[in-house]
Amino acid sequence: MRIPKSRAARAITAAVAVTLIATGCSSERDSDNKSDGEKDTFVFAGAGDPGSLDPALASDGETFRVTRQAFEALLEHESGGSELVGGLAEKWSSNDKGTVWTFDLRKGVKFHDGEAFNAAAVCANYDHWFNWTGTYQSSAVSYYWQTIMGGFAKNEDKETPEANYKSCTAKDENTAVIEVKKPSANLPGGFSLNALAIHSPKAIEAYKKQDASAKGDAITYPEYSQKAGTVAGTGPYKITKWNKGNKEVSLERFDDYWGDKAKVKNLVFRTIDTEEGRRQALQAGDIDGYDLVAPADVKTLEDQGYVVPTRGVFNLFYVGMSQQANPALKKKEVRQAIAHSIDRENLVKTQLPEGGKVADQFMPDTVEGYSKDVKQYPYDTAEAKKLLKKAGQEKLKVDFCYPTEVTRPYMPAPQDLFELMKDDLEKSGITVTPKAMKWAPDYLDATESGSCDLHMLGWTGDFNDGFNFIGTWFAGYDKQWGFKDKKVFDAVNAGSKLGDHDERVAAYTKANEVIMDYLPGVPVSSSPPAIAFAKNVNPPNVSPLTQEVFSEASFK
Amino acid sequence: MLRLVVRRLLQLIPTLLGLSVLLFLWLDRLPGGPASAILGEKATEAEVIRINRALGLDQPVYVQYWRFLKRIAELDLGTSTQTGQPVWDEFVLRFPATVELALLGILIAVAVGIPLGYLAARHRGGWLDVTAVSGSLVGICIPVFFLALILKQIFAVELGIFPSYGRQDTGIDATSVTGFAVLDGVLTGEIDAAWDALMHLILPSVALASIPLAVIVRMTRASVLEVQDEDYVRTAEAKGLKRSVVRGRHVLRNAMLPVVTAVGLLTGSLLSGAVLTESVFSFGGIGSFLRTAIDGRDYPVLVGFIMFIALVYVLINLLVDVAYSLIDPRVRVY
Amino acid sequence: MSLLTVDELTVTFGGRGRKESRAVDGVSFEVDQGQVVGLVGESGCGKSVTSLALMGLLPDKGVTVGGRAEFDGTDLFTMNPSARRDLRGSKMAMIFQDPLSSLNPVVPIGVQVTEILERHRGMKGEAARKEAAHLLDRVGIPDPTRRLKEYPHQLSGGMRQRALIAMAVACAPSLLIADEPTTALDVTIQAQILELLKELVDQEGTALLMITHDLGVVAGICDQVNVLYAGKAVESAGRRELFAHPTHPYTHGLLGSIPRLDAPRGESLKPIRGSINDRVAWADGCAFAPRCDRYEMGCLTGTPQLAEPRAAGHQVRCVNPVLDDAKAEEVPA
Amino acid sequence: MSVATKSEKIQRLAELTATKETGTGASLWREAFRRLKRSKMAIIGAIIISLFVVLAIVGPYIAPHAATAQAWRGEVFPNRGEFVGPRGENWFGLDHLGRDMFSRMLIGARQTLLVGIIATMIGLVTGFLIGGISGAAATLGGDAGKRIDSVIMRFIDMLLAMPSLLLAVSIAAIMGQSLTTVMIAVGVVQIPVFARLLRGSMLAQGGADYVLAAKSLGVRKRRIVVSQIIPNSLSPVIVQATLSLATAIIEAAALSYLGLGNPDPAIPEWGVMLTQAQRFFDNAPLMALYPAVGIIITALGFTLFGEAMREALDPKLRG
Repeated sequence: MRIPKSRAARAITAAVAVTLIATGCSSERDSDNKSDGEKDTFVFAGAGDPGSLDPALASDGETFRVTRQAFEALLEHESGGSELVGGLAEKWSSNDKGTVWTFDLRKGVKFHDGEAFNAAAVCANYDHWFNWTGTYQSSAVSYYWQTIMGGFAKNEDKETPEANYKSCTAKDENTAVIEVKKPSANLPGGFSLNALAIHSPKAIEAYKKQDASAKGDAITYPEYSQKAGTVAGTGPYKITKWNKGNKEVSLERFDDYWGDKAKVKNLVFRTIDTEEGRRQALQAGDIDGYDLVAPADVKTLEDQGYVVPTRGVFNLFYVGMSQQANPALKKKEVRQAIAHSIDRENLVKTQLPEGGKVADQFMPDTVEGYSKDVKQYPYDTAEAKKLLKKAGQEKLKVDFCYPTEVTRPYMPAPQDLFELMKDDLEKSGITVTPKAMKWAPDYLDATESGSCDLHMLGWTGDFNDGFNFIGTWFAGYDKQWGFKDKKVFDAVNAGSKLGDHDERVAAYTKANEVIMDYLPGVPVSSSPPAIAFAKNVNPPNVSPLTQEVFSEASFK
Repeated sequence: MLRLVVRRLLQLIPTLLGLSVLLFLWLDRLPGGPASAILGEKATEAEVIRINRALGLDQPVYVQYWRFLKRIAELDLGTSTQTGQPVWDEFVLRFPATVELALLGILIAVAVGIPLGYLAARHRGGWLDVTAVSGSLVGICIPVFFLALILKQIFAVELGIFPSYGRQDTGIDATSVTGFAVLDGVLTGEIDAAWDALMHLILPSVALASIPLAVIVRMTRASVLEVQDEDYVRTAEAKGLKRSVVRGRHVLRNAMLPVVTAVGLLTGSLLSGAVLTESVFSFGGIGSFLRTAIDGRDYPVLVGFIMFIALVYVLINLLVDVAYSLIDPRVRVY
Repeated sequence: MSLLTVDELTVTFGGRGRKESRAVDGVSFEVDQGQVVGLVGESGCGKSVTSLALMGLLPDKGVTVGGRAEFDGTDLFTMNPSARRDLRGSKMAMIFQDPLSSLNPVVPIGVQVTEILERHRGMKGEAARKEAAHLLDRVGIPDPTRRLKEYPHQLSGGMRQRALIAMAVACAPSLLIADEPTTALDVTIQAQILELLKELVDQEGTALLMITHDLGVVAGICDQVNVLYAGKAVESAGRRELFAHPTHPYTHGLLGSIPRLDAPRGESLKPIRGSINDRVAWADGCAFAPRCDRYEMGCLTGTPQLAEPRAAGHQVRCVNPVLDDAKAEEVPA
Repeated sequence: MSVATKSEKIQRLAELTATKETGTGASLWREAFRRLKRSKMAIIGAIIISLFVVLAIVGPYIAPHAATAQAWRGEVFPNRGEFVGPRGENWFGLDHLGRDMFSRMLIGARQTLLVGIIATMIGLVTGFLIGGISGAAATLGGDAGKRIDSVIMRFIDMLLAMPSLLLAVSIAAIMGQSLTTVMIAVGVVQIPVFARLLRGSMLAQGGADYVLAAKSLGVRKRRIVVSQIIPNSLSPVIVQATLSLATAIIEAAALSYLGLGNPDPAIPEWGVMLTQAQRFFDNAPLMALYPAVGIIITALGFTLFGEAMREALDPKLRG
């Protein structure tokens, strides 16, 4: 029973004219689905609608949050961690070069539609993706396939990357072998992506009948990805309904799940686009949990008795510099001065959610390849001034771009972070011109094309491989940074071609040291996006990769 | 009457065509494209180019417009770049939500505003008048989003009387017939669903109603004050008619004329308000969807939705004109 | 016994911080059954306010009505409001100046006529409609059944006034107050309307209180005439007496302002100087003094009282009345 | 009968008539001003407006601290929900970045007023031109003029059909974020309002007797429009301009809420402050209330004055 309600209802009876309706409703709502005891629906709020029920067509966290509950990949991350563990494959191995991957599949796994899981099913999926044509080849649709496996059997656009995928063979009922042409840092991590989760072969056949595109100049998602019913995976929940008008996806416990069955029968994901909206919904008792908690609310919610577990960190927030936009930044001293100017400690202490850390390289310390010996640039305004003077840039002027109306997992309140950094930079005598932009497309376009002197961005890792971080930025010339430095590029690429895990990690560690010596930008922090649950919830293990499995959640 | 309607409907065609040209010219001015909105910070330049090409956005604007006209001729509004779904489907999905919201908002504004304005005028200078007038002045001056936020904090979070967001509770398994949640509940006999949907509507529509309510109160008041002094009201009094007849037939009916026109014009501002309230209450209507469409450069949605809004706006005002001519014989067109 | 006795009627506007102004300042007159009494004066003299006060149509707030008005044996001003409402439209009715604005533009004529029948004569539906058509017919509106469905803007000016008259006489009132009923009409129509009124009064024995600024109207219809100036009666007499011997300089002036065909050529009109705004407060003297040719110092020593300097029943409020009959008017037939 | 001289008589009359009102020829505006002075609404409105204007002028000079000075940075922990409320040193407390709220409110007054005034000016001037052309064409341009008028009005109708806030959002999308953008976006939204108002008013005046008289006397059309019709059509436009100041301030706040506000922290504008502060509403409600109340009261001031002016100028509403 939620006490404030009835008390409030009584209190208001005297005053407000709407009470007649109001009290009637409040009692009804209380008795409805919120009474404890046999609470069998868990409602979790995200910040945006999912785009598709087929994770293979998605590239965003809101979609994966939903599909992850219903689909499983060959590999998974350990619950609450970033270590790779077996998923639908119990064991996996590769040849020395890292081009032939063998998976020993889990036995007795059933798809939601009753089909049996086996090696043929795995290959049906991989071949289906590889043979995509038409609109499916657009990177807006098949982003992750292209990132991990390159292009398709027949590329229709010359800009599409060359295929790295070679074949998938069902060696026997429970052994699948996937071959790629060249070793890649994205493997085996890529096998864990939900975008490459395994669907029922029957569903795959149904998918094939639907074209993604109806007309020539539009990307239309196929119907099966927009309506529950066709998609079928192996996860602990099956998707039963997507009510778009009400912004909710409903899932139901899959009773034939091979592992630990879901503890709560129904799972519902809803969309509440604002931070305050999600917080208020939790406080009003309308939802049982939500993601992307504003840092300011964490302590408050904790104090009010809500469950606010802290995630591990797996992202990186940085201040990027474009040497093309502002040639003054070509001088190392200037870049160093900027690094010394920013009081990163303060940002972490006052703005970022609990569990945040100051970053000293372009990789969080949870990723293999993190180096303990990188050059440090502590907050030191005097040093910054000195460096600027040395570079002859005492009157440095920079444009500093920042996005508005957006919260990213690594960057909860961009404008606040910006204003603090602006103040810091100005203390060192740097003149900062603020350039606020809408996140998409303005800001992303601007940072992408390197037209901001300084900007702030970040990255959330997809899996635990250093190249997924540093390779994203420093594997070659990128307009965002606008520099060419062979030493940096070589160091970063050194690891990616190595098949051996340990050698690769060593190469990444070295690369981090090279990068931080060159200092293309300032890594600022790694901080976990906060997640909150109602008071009566035993939350699932929270994951640094934000890959929570809600079958672990239950009510107290 | 019929001729008026037909003529006005015919006028719609050039208006909509003109609007679509304006829209295309405007969209052409918008910087960036949908690609980076789709891909986020993971986009690379090559991918952006590929997506723009796939969407035909590399073509000059007149080519795009020509394609648009051809599509329209086939009654195809295109596909949203945000959701990958046909614009028409998106519209059908979201339009009812906004209509419900706006209708209830206007209903509240009218149902409260007209009696309040009338009473204020009757008791001019009394406490009710002073309260109503000052209340309506303040009502206009509170930013809608702030009012919505405060309402939500008090009635949803602190008191828990109303739900804090969305259109329906998760526990409600409502059947969708028309897309209008309240109406659906009534149609299918799922009264609890209808009730639940209504509860979800109340806070956002109250917030939305604030400005129209204030306008209607003041307008009714001024209008009643004016009509009260009209000669024909004196005539009615001289006839010794019952007070209720004098007030109803002779005062209110005439006083309603300007109010009816105002209600028509208010629909435009209602949609603006809907952008804000829908966003505060995560209410899946066209207002908030359009806003994200602007941010995401979802050209087909922008063109399609705005044309529909214009259409609805014109139709509502036509309806108002018809209603007006029904109340006021002097403007009747025969 | 007279039907209506008005005794020292005063109407004061204002109060509550605003400057008070007295629109009617002690007016007394009587109307007998079947008699036609005129209240004459320029606009602003208080004649319309008098009629509204009698009907009880002055606003509730900001107006004080004093004195007594006895209608058919009951005091109008102490009556309870609902009884007075019953009286209005049935026993006493009123016709207004501007027929267009006095009719509700958005209600069909028929409804505006039937509503009074429903209210006072308990008629309903078809019967009421029939009676309404009959009434319209009686006031000379052709094709009455069609007119019932029409709206005021579809009727001509004269027709509208006829409709208003139809409403006023619907319940055969014993007193009809007509406030400038012809002012807004064309001259030809004016005569028709006057004729109609006269006819109704003659046939039904209804008393008529005719409020007008037009002495021509008075001459044509009234038995008894009261001339008002700045809220007070300045002269009161029978029609013949008044036109034969206008004694108050104001009445004299009014008559002198009317162009006459039989006046010698070259003789100019003698308009009254100034306007009703140029006045002295009655308490200080004669309000008309600033505009008066016969103004004397004596005019400014307190309120002049009504007297009968010429004939019994011919009351005049003047210190220096016109007593020579040099300019006596011919009595209209 | 007294034997007084003529001059005595006149003297006495003059004394007695002197007390009553004279001068019926007061102009509409003088008359309106007289009524304004009597209106409580107008007085309250005027007081609020003048206080606000004074604040806007002197605010930045008397503010104890700079708008951007994060002087108490270490004392505020937004990530822990720890804020600093009003205290001796900081009358209104600190904001989420350790800046003095009182100073920011003072400095923000000017920005808020500027946004309101400039936005309204943009709407007024443009709307005035469009409405003026349309009205002039319709009243005096004959058939061709009527056609021009109807084309312009269709265009205005289209603008009106588009929800104003979305129009503003899209303008902001085209122009990028800046204070100028906010002003233009809010101003553009007002254009159709002013255009329609002036046109309507001009049409009403166009049929007036004095215009017919001027026409029949052969006065040149341009002269009639400029020296007769427009001056006589102004009063509703001026009233609307006052009311629009309020709307502009509120709309600017709404734009901020949608993330399109002025981006420069050195220019604290109340709408932006409100938007930023409402994130912390649960922890530090005062932070949001100051700018919110500021906006509401200011808007109220303009609305009260505008409404009072409307009443004073409109003989029908008088009383």
